[in-house]
Amino acid sequence: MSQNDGKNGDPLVRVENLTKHFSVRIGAYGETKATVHALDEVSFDVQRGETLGLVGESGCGKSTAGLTLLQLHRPTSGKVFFDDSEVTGLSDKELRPLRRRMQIIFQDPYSTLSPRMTVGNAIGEPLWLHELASGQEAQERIAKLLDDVGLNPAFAFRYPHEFSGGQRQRVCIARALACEPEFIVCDEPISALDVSIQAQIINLLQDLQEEYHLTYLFIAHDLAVVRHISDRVAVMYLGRVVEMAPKEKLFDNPLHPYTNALLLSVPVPNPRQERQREHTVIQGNVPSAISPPSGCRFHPRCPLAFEPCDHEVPEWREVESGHWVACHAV
Amino acid sequence: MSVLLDVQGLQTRFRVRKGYVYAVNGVSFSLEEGETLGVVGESGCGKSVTMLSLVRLLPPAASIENGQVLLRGEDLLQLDLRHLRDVRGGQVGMIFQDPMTSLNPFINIGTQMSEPLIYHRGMSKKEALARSAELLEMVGIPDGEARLREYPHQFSGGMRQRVMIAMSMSCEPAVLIADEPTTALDVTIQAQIVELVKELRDRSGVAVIWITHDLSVVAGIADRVIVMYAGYIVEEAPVDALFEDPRHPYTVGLMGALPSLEGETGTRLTTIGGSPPDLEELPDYCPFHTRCPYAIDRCRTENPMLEPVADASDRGHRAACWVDIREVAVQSNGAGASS
Amino acid sequence: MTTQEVTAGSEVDIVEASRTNLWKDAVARLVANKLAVIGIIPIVLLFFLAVFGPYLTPYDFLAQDFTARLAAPSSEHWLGTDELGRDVLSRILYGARTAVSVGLVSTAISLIVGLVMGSLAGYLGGRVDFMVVWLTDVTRSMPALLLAIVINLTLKTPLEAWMEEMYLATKNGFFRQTMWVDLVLVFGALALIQWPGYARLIRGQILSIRSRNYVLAARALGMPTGRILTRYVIPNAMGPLIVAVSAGLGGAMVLESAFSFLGVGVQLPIPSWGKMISDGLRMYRTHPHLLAGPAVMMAIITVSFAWLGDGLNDALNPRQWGG
Amino acid sequence: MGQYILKRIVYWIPALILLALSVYAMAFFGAGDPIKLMFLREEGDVTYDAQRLDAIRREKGLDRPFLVQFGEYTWHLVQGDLGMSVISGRSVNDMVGATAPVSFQIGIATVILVSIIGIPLGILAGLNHNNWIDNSILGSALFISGIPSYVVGPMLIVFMVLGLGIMKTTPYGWDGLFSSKAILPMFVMVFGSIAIIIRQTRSGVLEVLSEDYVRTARAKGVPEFMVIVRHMLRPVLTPVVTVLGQMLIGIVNGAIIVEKIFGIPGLGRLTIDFTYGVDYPVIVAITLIGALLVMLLNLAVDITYPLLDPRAAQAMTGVEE
Repeated sequence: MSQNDGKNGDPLVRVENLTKHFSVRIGAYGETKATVHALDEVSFDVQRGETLGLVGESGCGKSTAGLTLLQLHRPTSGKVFFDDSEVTGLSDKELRPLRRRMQIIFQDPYSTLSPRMTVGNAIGEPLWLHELASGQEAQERIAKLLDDVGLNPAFAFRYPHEFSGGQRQRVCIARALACEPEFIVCDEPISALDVSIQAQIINLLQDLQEEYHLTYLFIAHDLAVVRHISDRVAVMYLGRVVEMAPKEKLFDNPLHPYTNALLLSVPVPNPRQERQREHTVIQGNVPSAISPPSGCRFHPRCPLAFEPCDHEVPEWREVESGHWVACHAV
Repeated sequence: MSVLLDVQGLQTRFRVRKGYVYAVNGVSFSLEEGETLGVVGESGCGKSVTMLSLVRLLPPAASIENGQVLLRGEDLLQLDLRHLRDVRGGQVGMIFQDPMTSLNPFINIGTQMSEPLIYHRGMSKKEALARSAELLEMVGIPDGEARLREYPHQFSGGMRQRVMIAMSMSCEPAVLIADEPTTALDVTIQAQIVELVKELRDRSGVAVIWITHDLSVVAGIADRVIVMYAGYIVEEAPVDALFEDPRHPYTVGLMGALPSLEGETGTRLTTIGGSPPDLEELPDYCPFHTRCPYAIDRCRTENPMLEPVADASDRGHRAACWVDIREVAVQSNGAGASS
Repeated sequence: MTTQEVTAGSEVDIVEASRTNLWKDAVARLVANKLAVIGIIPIVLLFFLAVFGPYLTPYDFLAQDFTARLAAPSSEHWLGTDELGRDVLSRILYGARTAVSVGLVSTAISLIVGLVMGSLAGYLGGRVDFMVVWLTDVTRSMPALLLAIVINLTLKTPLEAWMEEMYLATKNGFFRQTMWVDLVLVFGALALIQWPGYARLIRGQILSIRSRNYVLAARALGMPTGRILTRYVIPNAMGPLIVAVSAGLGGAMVLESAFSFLGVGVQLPIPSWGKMISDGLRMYRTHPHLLAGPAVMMAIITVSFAWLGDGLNDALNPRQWGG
Repeated sequence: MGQYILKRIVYWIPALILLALSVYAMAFFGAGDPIKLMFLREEGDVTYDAQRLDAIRREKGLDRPFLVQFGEYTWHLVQGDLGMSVISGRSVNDMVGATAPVSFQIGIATVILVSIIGIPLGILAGLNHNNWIDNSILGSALFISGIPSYVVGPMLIVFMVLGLGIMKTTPYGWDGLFSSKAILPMFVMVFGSIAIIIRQTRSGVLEVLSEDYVRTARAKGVPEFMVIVRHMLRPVLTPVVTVLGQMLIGIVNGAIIVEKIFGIPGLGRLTIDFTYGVDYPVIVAITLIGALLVMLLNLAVDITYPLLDPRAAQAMTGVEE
């Protein structure tokens, strides 16, 4: 794994001011038109070979970030570069060769596999699609991929409903790997799984990263998992990235008050420590993404909020090498 | 302290297409007055079914086959439905996992909150509403009176769980059963809810059964912890003893599988291979043996009972395992007997 | 890389016996449903009779026997004869042919139209979708029988006149058979009544399947729309479509007979059960056998379709899949 | 809300116009020449006289282009004038006015009966899921839904007259809704529509029974009767509203058949009586009334449904990209 601190390195993926708004209708008769600010002016990069963790609470736009990055949602504005070439604005057809190189693993392994397709066919689709292998060779590739993700190659002829959640997630990983991708967006790949299965999948992802030199954008809400698997971590709140740093810096020295609050909220699996810990929980709820607060979006819940916070959007700046933050109080 | 709730040999199974699934298999435990008991296990381990069995709130496919549930000496499993209703919501309050679906979307909060007060306390609708408004303020929802007229969808997830808590605590129950109350919530909201329940518990002295799949949450709130696997209690211990000196391989595995917010990060997580079983018959083997790195021959032929562990620091520390895992050199992870 | 450690035990939880595919599962569920199985028998019989029935009876459905008019059921005429001395059983068997052929043809037409319109709406969205939905709403707000009456009333005369003209011009015997006009009108009315149902079903299936994660995953793989349609949408939409087609087939037969009952369906000499029922009703006091035969037959077939449809719905209900 | 209603009306009005246009066009171009029919009604000389025909045609304005005539028809329609019957020469308004009340009575009585019988049966079946009560209710509903009314009606007559001998004469005609003659037709009508309501209610109950909030109500110690009445009834009945449109279409269809079988002088009977002629003003009028009814009901369902579900007020719909 690369030990890049994120600056002037070798970015595989670069996201510049990525914005995604959805228009919705609200009300019994859909009478009110509104805009959901799912993603606003988000910028980050993912270095070749690293894992960038993207954390935040539900509705903060982290999954939208992943899908928009991959052009599965078309961005409202902003740019995405993959391997130094811009992918935003490309047609579906132009994207096709790039899709092979960037893949995604979804949260819910139950809905990500067609119930009418055998596991082998599901994994074989990308081989056929990108003309990577055919015939006997394809069968061998499928067997190898199943073996890679820790499944018996004989399972290729079975249907998804015969598998447990963890096994389905392995199949999804195998399908993503079949493309021989360089970059994988892992969109909460373990959230739907039990604790003991989570650890299996985390280890598998790490092993595969090493073997195939993969680059991950790892989206999750579980801070401990993100800390375990990531090299660098970005924290999102209501459609904006508020802090990004190498994980040691972020977890040992969080600068943004939201990051700090998030860390304090996570329970620790140690009863003695829990009893001694201060329990200052942040109050209130995440506001709606339809009418996000002005200025810094965290200011209504922020213990440090002061004069400029409610009207001035804090600048996204690098306070020390590789440590980015958007806060007036820092 | 005296025993408030005593569960003996509880057994619950589900009828499925091909036969039965054994969800709870002879579970025995007790809860003392004012105590908080954490119940931990993965999905399908029987933890929720156990707690729903206590007040017989099971889905139609489930049936309680055996056991006793003594609440202050009275067996809830023998009680007729009318008296059981007095227990539900009166002596036993419950909160559930998903606050989005646990409140009726068609009825306003005031009506829903006043129900237990009307049925258990004999209050008039007006009195019940006034009390409900107070209760809302107590759980941190300001302007309670106005909000009583609102419907559940007008509340956020965390707020709805607060409403559930206020409602379940309204008749000052002796036991509060919390079935994964924070699983559907974000981590900052989870922290708020945990703090709220702790505060209410300390103020009212209610005994709490807190069901969760998250060991970390239990560490912060429970006095004693039960670990369940495949419908069995595999380990039971005071919270400190459990975390410092776990004796069942499954508990050990669960702890190893948790990534941590502190310490080294370069390490690999230890894992438990495979996935938990659905028992289609009562096993004459340890249900964990296929995933257990310590398994010996006996595990395949005899199902261990929950027994006090050897030289425990606490007398209440029990585990169901044939092996004293401290004496066995830890083999390579998970490559146990199953290969 | 050692994947062995993470997989230890993972093979244990797939029991060999669970090796099934979803279609086999559905068939097993269907066979387990007693009513559905009972329902299949008369339907299979009906199709059999539609093909071979006319060859099985000793009488031509048109053969008139004036010596045996309005005869009660006997060993010679099991279900008796009508006022022209025609064997009722033969006519019922031939009526099966009318019911089945009208059902099959009209279902095929409406299915094709519905598939095309529904796919266009579901896939193109926007204005096309709005127009198709609107059209289906308009059509569906017309009560079926009124629609059939209007069509029959207004189009029958000109079509017959056209046939007559064609006959005079070509001297082709085909154009003398005015029953084709009836058939075309009935097919047309049924197709018009039934296509919106299929269109809405297909549209709904496409919209719902398109939002599933497995389609998103396929798009992430760079799969072209056409292949997504054939590999993901169609196979997953088959279950509800089979249920709908079975219901539609039964519904078409019921409607065809209703048209005949009201006198806007297939006219004599082709026997239709609906027409036989309405004729039977006129003389039920003196000759109840004329009513009983076709009415009982109709009841058996329609109830069978209801049972089979219900069984299919249970067997193919997507809510029971997975998990 | 006003805006929404306007939108729905704008949605349905072109539908009505399209229907009127296509039915009128079919009649205009298809129904053959109505002049001869009119001519036959003219007094005196009945010999075929092209000049007189043209004169009548001109006089009636039937020589004008299609669209002009359609426009005029629509204009009259908007003013509430349905035109004149070609065959009888009577005003269609009178004919409809004489028959419509009978059909409406039957229709409304059917909806009421079906609801007060079907909904409790559906609830009963749902609450007794998979035991004999459920099986027999659902089984009967399935059976009933299978048999078409043109089979039920005649069989019922045979049964009453020949089988039981309760009735001396064939039930035929109409003495009002509350007369004994209405019993059999109403039975057939209810028979034809009740299965939909039973099944919808039953599946609603099954769905709601597995809802978490029903468990919550029980966990609070709410008596079972109140759980059903307060916590289950509304969520079960709300979606039933949506099958009303479907039911109404069934009722209109059923009424046509029932009115024919039992000789009831309603709109359906009017339709059938004029089927063999080319009396298109009558047919166009009845068709439009039938469609208008269904569309109005759909409009009403569209508008009221969101009012019944408190969640709808904040529902977010139509996420567009």
